[in-house]
Amino acid sequence: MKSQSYMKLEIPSRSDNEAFARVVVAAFASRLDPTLDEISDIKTAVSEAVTNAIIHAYEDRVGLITITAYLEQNKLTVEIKDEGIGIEDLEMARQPLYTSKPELDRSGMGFTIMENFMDEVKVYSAPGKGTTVVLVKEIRSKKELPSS
Amino acid sequence: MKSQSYMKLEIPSRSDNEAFARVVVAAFASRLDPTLDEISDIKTAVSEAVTNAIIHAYEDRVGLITITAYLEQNKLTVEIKDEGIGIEDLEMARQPLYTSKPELDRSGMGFTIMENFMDEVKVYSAPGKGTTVVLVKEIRSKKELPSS
Amino acid sequence: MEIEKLICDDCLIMRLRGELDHHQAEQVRAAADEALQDKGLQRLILNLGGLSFMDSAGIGVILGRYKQMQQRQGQMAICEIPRAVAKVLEISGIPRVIPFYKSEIEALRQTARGAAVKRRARQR
Amino acid sequence: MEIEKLICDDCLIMRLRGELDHHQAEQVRAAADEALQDKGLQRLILNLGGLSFMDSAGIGVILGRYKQMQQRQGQMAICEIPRAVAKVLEISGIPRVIPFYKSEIEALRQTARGAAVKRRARQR
Ligand SMILES: Nc1ncnc2c1ncn2[C@@H]1O[C@H](COP(=O)(O)OP(=O)(O)O)[C@@H](O)[C@H]1O
Ligand SMILES: Nc1ncnc2c1ncn2[C@@H]1O[C@H](COP(=O)(O)OP(=O)(O)O)[C@@H](O)[C@H]1O
Repeated sequence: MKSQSYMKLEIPSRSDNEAFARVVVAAFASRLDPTLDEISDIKTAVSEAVTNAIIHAYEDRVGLITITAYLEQNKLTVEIKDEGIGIEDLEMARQPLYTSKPELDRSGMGFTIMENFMDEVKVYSAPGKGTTVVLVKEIRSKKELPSS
Repeated sequence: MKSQSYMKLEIPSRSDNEAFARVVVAAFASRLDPTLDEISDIKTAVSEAVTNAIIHAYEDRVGLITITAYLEQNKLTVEIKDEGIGIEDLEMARQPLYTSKPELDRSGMGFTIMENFMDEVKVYSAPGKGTTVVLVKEIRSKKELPSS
Repeated sequence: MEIEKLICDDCLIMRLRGELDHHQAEQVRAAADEALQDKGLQRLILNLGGLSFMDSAGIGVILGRYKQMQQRQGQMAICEIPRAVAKVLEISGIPRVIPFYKSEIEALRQTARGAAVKRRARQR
Repeated sequence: MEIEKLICDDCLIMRLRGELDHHQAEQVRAAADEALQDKGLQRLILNLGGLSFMDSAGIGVILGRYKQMQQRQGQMAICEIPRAVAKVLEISGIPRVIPFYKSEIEALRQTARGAAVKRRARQR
């Protein structure tokens, strides 16, 4: 076990799991006593990565998505892993507005939102093998906020 | 994948995971649109099984608890698995008021509550290897309730 | 879990708020132990009105406190039972040993009467 | 996701309630497509006041509807933006192409004015 505060969740890549995945990660993160804005940021970033696994990684089939989260002091790390098609050109994929599926009303803003809402975003991908997105955020626990 | 609506959660056997585990299962079950009473029953039964893994299966060490849940039509199945000390005498363990830890203010009512709150409770255990508790409940979806 | 303690004459009132599971049970036990160091306390009322969840760990805590009060020949009562908690209490058999009341006031009044009866019994 | 549709003169108002993600986006798109079959509708106002969550799927839906309205040389506006949604909208760049208003009434009034300007421009 990586850490004492740790969880691993496996779900099929169905779109009705988008809401479930973000609720689980938010419930897990809640033990750091985050603010509502921090919870909202985390939910949004997780939703982006999980949605990408559903629509890009597995396209028309249903595959497995593995979400691992752990806490170290006040730092939350969330890993979203798929075993789907992978990403050929990571640099292009991460560019704002780039999308390989404009026909689906995708905006190409997923990675940009992850980067804006989390402190760190790492993407590991191997074409044909799958993609892992690692999201990191420091939680400024409410208890630690200045009481001003 | 056993079923389209499926999830697997792994957590360490720490007592602050009791609340997390029941929230996750409740969130998963919510797609069947259960009543508040049904959600409360499910949370309570899951809490009993997870607590048992924490205090009985692993006693003073921290081990892994695996929770699997799936839906088939309106039937929810939740499996809570540990790799702890196991149960020698299952019949005795399931008796109301029996507890091996009376010194901890345990009431011996865990299995009795699981049986009362769920439609079916199966327990598989091998001493030294671990225990799996299977909880089954049919959800009378609110949509299906008579409007009387 | 939030625990509010009030003392009224010889009665300790504990108001519990939140989810009472095994993880939180220790806190309730510790809070009761601390307050009950005052041996003059002869009555314990648990107000469960703020609980949104309780499992068998709650039964254990309640029965543990009941034994403590019995040892000092005191009394115990429970009040303001929320719907989410009622079913667990019922299955536990607790209603057969500890009286339930709707309100704190009623629990206070009824246990005071019980205390008077006990005192008179002892004086005879 | 709940979608309420209102039509007021040549304006379609859609009030969205719930969480707007990829799973729910399809519903919004379908509801808009259905209503916009009426080619007389020249204005679309999205009221986001009921949203508790929105991710980039919401951006996709909004920009998709914006293109639809542009094709018919109509107008689009957004109103009642909740805090949880504001940050996503800001990053998206949408504020640079679609006007935001505090209330539905204001959005109606301002787009009506815009429509009048467009009509006059066409008449010249
Ligand atoms: N898990 C993934 N597997 C395969 N391709 C991905 C994955 N995540 C992202 N991509 C690729 O990166 C592109 C950009 O992603 P993103 O910024 O989230 O925008 P969008 O999802 O709107 O297309 C996607 O269009 C897709 O081609
Ligand atoms: N996962 C488990 N691993 C090992 N022993 C268990 C497990 N679950 C239950 N038991 C045994 O069964 C007994 C009865 O369990 P239960 O009815 O839940 O009551 P309690 O938890 O209050 O003791 C426990 O005291 C313990 O000895």
